[in-house]
Amino acid sequence: MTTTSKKLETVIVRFAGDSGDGMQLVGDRFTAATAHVGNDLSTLPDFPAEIRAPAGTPGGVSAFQIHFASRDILTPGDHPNTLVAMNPAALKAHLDALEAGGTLLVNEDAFTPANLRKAGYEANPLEDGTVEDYQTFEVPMTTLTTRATDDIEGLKPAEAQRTKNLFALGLISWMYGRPGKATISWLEAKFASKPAIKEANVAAFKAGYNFGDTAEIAATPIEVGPAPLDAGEYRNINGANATAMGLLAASVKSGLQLFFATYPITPASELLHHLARHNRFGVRTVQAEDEIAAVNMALGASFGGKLGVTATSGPGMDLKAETIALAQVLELPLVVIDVQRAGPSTGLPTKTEQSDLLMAIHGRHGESPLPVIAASTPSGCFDAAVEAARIAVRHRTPVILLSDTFLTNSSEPWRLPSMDDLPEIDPDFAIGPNAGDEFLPYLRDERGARPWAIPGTPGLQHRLGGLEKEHGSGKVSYDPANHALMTKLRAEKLEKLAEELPPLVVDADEGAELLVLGWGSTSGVIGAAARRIRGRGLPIAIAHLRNLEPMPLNTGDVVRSFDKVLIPELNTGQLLSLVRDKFLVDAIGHNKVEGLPILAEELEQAILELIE
Amino acid sequence: MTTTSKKLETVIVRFAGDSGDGMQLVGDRFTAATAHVGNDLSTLPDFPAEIRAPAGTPGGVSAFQIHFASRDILTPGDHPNTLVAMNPAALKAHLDALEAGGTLLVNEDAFTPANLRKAGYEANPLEDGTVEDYQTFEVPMTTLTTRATDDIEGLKPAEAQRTKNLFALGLISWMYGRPGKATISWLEAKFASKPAIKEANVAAFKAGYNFGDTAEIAATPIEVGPAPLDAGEYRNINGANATAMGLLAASVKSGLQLFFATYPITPASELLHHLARHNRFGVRTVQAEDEIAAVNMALGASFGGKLGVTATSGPGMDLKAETIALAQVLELPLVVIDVQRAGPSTGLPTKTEQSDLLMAIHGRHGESPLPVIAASTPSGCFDAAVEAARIAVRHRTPVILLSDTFLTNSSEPWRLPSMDDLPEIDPDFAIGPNAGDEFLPYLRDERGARPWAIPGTPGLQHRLGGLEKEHGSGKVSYDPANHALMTKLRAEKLEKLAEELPPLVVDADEGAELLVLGWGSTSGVIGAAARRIRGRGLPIAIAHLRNLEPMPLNTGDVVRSFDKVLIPELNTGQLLSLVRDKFLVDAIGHNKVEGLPILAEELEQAILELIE
Amino acid sequence: MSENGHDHEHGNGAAGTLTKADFQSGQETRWCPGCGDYAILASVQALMPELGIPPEKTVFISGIGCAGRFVYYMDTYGMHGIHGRAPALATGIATAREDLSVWVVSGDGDSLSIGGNHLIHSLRRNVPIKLLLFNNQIYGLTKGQYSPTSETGKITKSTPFGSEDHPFNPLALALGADASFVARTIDVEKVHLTEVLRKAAEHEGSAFVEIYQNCNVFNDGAFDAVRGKGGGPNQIRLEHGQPLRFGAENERGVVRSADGGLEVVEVADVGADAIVVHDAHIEDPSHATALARLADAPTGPTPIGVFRDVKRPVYGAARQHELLEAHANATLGDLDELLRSGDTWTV
Amino acid sequence: MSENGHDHEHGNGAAGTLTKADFQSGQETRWCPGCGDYAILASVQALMPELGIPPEKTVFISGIGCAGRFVYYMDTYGMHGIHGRAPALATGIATAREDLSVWVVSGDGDSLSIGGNHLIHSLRRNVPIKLLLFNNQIYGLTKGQYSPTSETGKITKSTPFGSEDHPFNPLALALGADASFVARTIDVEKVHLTEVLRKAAEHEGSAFVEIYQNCNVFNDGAFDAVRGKGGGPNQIRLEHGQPLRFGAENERGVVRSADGGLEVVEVADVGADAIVVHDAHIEDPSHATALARLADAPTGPTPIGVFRDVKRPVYGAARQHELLEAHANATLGDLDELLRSGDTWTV
Ligand SMILES: Cc1ncc(C[n+]2csc(CCOP(=O)(O)OP(=O)(O)O)c2C)c(N)n1
Ligand SMILES: Cc1ncc(C[n+]2csc(CCOP(=O)(O)OP(=O)(O)O)c2C)c(N)n1
Ligand code: SF4
Ligand code: SF4
Ligand SMILES: [Mg+2]
Ligand SMILES: [Mg+2]
Repeated sequence: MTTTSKKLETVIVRFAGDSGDGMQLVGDRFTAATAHVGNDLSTLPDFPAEIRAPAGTPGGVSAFQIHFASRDILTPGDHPNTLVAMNPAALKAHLDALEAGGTLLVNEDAFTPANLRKAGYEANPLEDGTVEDYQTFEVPMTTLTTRATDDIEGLKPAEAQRTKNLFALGLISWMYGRPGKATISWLEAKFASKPAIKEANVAAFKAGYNFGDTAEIAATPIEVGPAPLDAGEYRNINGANATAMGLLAASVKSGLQLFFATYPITPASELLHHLARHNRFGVRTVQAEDEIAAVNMALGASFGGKLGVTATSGPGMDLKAETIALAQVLELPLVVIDVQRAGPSTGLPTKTEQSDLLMAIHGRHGESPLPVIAASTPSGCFDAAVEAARIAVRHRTPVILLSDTFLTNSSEPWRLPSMDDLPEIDPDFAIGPNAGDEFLPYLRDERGARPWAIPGTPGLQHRLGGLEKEHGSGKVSYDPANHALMTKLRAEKLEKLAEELPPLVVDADEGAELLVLGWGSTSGVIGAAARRIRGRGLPIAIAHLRNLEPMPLNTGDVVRSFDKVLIPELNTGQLLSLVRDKFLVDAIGHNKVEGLPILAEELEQAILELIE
Repeated sequence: MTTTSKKLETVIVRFAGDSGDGMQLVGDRFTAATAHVGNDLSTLPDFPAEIRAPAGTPGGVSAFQIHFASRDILTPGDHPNTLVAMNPAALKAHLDALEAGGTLLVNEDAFTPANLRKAGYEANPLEDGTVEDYQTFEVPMTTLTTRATDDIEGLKPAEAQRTKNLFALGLISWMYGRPGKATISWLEAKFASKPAIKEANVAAFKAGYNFGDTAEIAATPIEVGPAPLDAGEYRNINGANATAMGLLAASVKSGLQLFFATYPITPASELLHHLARHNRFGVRTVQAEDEIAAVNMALGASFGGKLGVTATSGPGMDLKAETIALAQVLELPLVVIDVQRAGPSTGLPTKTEQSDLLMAIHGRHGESPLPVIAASTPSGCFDAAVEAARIAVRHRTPVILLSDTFLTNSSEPWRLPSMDDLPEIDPDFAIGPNAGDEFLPYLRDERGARPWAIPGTPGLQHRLGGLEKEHGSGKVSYDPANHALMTKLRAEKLEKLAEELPPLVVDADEGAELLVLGWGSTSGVIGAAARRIRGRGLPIAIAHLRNLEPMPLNTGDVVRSFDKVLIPELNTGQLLSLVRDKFLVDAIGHNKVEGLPILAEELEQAILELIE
Repeated sequence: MSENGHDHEHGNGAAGTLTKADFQSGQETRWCPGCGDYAILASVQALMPELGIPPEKTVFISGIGCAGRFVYYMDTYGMHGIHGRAPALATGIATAREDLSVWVVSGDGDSLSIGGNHLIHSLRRNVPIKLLLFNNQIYGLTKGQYSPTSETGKITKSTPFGSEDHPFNPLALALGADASFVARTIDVEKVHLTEVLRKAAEHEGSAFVEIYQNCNVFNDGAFDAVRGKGGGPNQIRLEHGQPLRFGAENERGVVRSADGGLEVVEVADVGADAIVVHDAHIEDPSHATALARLADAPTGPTPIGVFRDVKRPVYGAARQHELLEAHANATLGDLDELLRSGDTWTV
Repeated sequence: MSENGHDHEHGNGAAGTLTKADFQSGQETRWCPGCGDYAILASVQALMPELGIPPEKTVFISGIGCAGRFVYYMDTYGMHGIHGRAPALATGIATAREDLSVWVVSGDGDSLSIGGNHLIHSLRRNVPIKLLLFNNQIYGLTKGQYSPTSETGKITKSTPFGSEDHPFNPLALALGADASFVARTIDVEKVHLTEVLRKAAEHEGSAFVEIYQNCNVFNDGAFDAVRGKGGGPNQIRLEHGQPLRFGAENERGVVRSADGGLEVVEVADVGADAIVVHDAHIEDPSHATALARLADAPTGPTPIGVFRDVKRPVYGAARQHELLEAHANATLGDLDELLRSGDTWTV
């Protein structure tokens, strides 16, 4: 029995098991407990494209990684310190990621010859030396779980065994000193209507916890103290939920009912699932017949004076392109959210990538420029959504908001803003004539924006449409000079927006010659890599673009003021192209297209190669 | 009576009248006669978006311009030397274009108060000095036509009047010494089944001709001798027809049946209308329910071993994007033709623009690179179509072929190639195992292309699909490293194609410091402007890109070897962006988005500003 | 004062004081002379004031095509969208704004070719929009290709050897999609068209109205058997509660056939009592479908009028009511509360 | 030798020597344990050799969804396309290659939501493809949103307060689009399913088959009233030429109702002679439509079997024949000639 514990600043744990093993649930609960301890944290769920991929095979493994620390952290971490593998397939799929000498916890019971075969092992890795460089604990989790639950009335053996994930959670909770109370009350609430299942889950959890505590396992418990976060109220949030909250905030702030029309697609559907519940805020969600219908419905609602929003992932963006171009010519507010996933085509639908940037900017016929912004962190999705709505409403334009699979699924603590502090969004509807006693629907204001006159407003009847419109009057016009003028005026809306944007902020060390410039979800890893570089005493500069089109006015000056510019992206170099084109700077890409985030060590390495 | 005539090297004539006035027919016939004379020529039809736009209004005017010469010419010309205006609206819409002191021929009868009002004239322009700087001939065409046809039996007065376009044609034919015989036989064939109409048209034509000849008009007939064209057999052809012929040639050369599926859209529909007639070559045309269906049908046919082709214009390209990305991952041959029109959205559907270039390259989610090529001249559409099909078939990839409204409608003499001289296109179907006794559908050849095994081939059954595929085996693979590899291999197909491309040819004068680099339909005007610059004794270099993605390997060297690079485009700078991004060259754009081609004088001016 | 500077003295919408002029945008009409679209426009502009809905509460939505230009000529709110998507645009507007009267104008290509899916989905949902299908059995705006309602074998620019497609029966398709209101009328039959559109306007939910519209340039005379002079005897005019009799002397009628459909007979042969009495309100769409199938093409006796008019829940209406109320009452405080619900902690 | 290295001794396709194994790709099936898709796959793989079409002449096309994975498990030529577009892909293949047997496998979301337009157009054209709709009344692959066949009020991830949409009746929709072959069967009814698919295979032209498929993860039990143990008495089994009787003791039957539809009665109440005799070959689709309307949802007595099976011209077939011949005979010389037809001149 040991009561001493080891203090660590930062820890990475990964749970891996069959899709049916409940790894995501375990991860979620561990995250909740970790948040309660006051750690900073970041998570990364990772699951297969199938609903229930074949049991026992590496393709069917579902995993969840959490990085938590007593200081602030920026990514879900590179290599787990501890890996929980519920079966041979999980071991096969994830052992490579475990840090050298790391802790490995396996469910020994699952290492049967049949399971080994399904996982593709010829010999038992627990016996043939495969795991000998790790601190391995072989725990008969199935047996222990069965034993812990065998006197529960009305529980079937299969049900009993299914709670072994809670055993693992209990054990890991003990190992990292996470309190069990919250988990237990959550289980009690969740399974309130199924007493036997509830009891079994609680018993399995406790058994796992006690298994550690009673020193049946020779591991030292680890303590990770609270992180010195800014004072405030916190919750844990993932990108999908943060985006939903941001849209709600924009709706309440603007007084515009949120009209969210979409067609299900992984991973964007999560946003629909979140918003559909918020009828209390008057959110109108519509599951349309397809993506084209969805964006048209949202645009129709915008014409009707609502906050029209649609969301999708890659393939759905292709389909919405024609209507986005229509919205661009109608100059109506519209928010289009693209939760990027790994492509092209159907690709790897549950994996992450940042490869829709150039499509967002150029993916429509004709000259059809519009604002493109990108969220950078899970909780930052809130601000990005508010910002997208604000630009759309104030500048009367469709806005594309880029998110991605990683941001959507990953979670982190979020210091809750107060809604009062958010800037107002004034829809500023047209209510009367704007040119003597005439109403000119394409008369522009100082932002280049035209009036938003909604049906029901007497006397402002007008007709919009995709044929080129005459400046001012908005009548159909085939006049060559007018087309040139309107093309210019539409482009100028972006220039005027750029003038309103805050400058690109550079976090530069004295003497830094290399700028690492990012956008979107690489924000965390760029920060983490910079920290490592700085830890080595080397100077570096980093900057992150939220506005990709238009970019802040100082972007050119920033990139030109460094000897080297490195642009890490989960694509083959899309921001890279933009920077080269716009600023004629010979920037260098660090590109990864594996469906997974860049690791801090990978980026550190890339940086070192450039500055050494 | 005068029999002397004036010799000119080059002449530009524009016919303008109501949509119902038959200006396109007159233009076509004049072109045919001009071709027979042996002139080089170039034409530009220009018509409204409506079927029969409101009679008598400037919006309803239809026009046809022809440029012909006793030397080779490159564009339909900037300013007509002679304008035929059939009514006040036509005068209003086109007088500005007429060269200073040019010849103006009006149908005096049409200048009634009602017509003047519809055209927006407060006073009669024939009387208030508006036309006094031109050599104006006021001819009572309606009256003369009526008189010429009044003894034709069974002809209604309205029918008689409708032939006044032939009167105008006759007069202009006399004026420029075009023989009448071909026109008369054409009329006789065309109206063979309607004798009264036939007689009337012929009579009107002769009346116009004789009106000039009998010196009722004080104009000097003009002689434009034959151009010294290369020896060979010629025909006149527009871009739509040349594209159709190119696709037929690719079909016959490859032995692949042409499967052309499309959805009607202006101006791409012309291609369907042409191809639908060629059942003699086994062409299968399908009018699908929409653009998405069309591209899927073509792709399905490709899977079945046909030459799958689809064509559309801007809005339809948006809709096809998702399927093009699928084809890119399936690595099947597919030709997608985009006849660009002025956008964005519905825009100016009958006008020209080059604003789909960046969409062609980037307009799909994910990393989805594919070859993009562009036709440069009406007759050049033939070669471009053959080339697109050849690349698609040999490299197993979708190819986007960019054309535009101008190329589609414009015509020029074409020296007919012999089909025997065209290079073979070998579909090289897979007929057996390619890896021992296995068939690996994603095993690549030296071009990076995979085998094309078509249904019906025993033993080669395989499944394609949009989920990422394992290198070699083609099985579904979610492996991160494999996705990175496949992304790279798909991109490398373009690099390998680039190695096969002929180098970019530069036509440079000694000491030239400025390169004018173009793509697509600006080819003619760039040549014409260069000729003017050279005419001034100034040195210049020009080059034209047919392959936009990938570009010829020497492109970077070419653009870097000049002090200045000017890129004229009918957009806001799309090739410009590509050149800046790829080669970090601070090129300069000359951009026009008015739905009309760039004029030689405009480009000449832009060049002079840069080299003076 | 609307965009065109046209003066709306009656723009405040008090019903009864509205006139046809209040619905005319004054923008120059750009259809070919003689096009059937003119007649429809005139009838619609005349009907609107009678409905008592002011122009500012009326929205016309269209896709692309000759028919689609309709919206520019109505001095209401309007949107000329993209090809085929008008029902989706209209669904957005009608769902978001239940206080508006939303109309869709569309051609046979727009609605049935590229837009077929949005059409059937809006009908099954019973979205409160009025869908007017200007069926001229041809693509007008793109200059004369065949459409999904063109007869098999049709020779057009895109089918010089005749089309191979079997055409849709638009009403049968709409009924297959559970449309709650289905009707047919004819461009130049002003009284009939007005009556049908009035009923469509009164119907709660989607109303689908096929209008035979002559395209005199690319498909002249397609409806001659039932349209204009001489067409009358072939019109089987549907009146709820009336026997299905027609012909110059009402000498012909419709009876149920042995195999479950309907067929045309001489009344003299079967007796007046055997003639089916039309009932537009039957829940089961079988009767309306059989009527639609009586004439797959308008080349002989062809029913016009209201085939089906039944009540079923209107999409969105009830919920949007609640949501609007919730939205009006939602405060920033509620949002603060929502953010703070569930697991939170304080540092 | 196919991609998976599976040995096809009988790959040369001589009918009769084919076995089920010839149609199994050997790729690991990735549906949830217990999913109805397994039963359909097994039945299809067993039926294929009986049809006598060799695997290399067979093509399976799918869109995206759980159902869409079907193609990977068939050792035929196959394409897993994009969401909703399988009928269009299949139209391309079937039109280009009339020598192939082309099958489409699709879910209710894939076929009826995003893909509705391609579905109805392929049916009206009568493209020679067999369309299998795996209707589980839910979106499986995207993890449980409601679909266009889900019942109104359905609570799902996307509709926590119940869906507002009225569902499609897929067969009525197909009939509205003039489908020449329309049938329904059930995943686990191996004999019935096989028989229906065999008839679909034999039908010339489009065959549309709705298969009730249980999604035991997101919509378990949706078809319990007609499926599996105890479902039998609710199955109205359609047999051409047989009276429409059903029930545990055949005690119930179907008669024509006064308003033109069909209704369920106790045979004892009306007498056996009053029961409608099923005729799948009636040209007029009214009878089949009334049958489809008999049960808008499978919650009570529900017809299964072939509703309609009529002959009408098959899209593309005749013309493609001519074209292929023309193509085979076309020479470069013909093309030279074409280019030189019309106005040419020599310099
Ligand atoms: C995406 C897209 N595809 C094609 C077109 C071209 N287009 C415009 S209208 C039209 C069809 C016109 O026919 P219909 O809908 O019957 O209307 P009509 O002109 O006969 O009134 C087509 C194909 C387009 N504008 N957009
Ligand atoms: C363009 C596009 N939109 C959305 C999706 C996401 N998606 C994949 S399958 C599917 C629907 C699945 O339901 P269904 O067709 O009924 O098939 P099932 O999984 O139930 O067999 C959706 C919405 C996609 N892949 N592509
Ligand atoms: S083309 Fe036909 S439908 Fe279009 S405006 Fe002319 S007559 Fe009317
Ligand atoms: S989610 Fe449903 S339909 Fe999909 S595989 Fe699982 S059980 Fe089958
Ligand atoms: Mg039409
Ligand atoms: Mg489904």
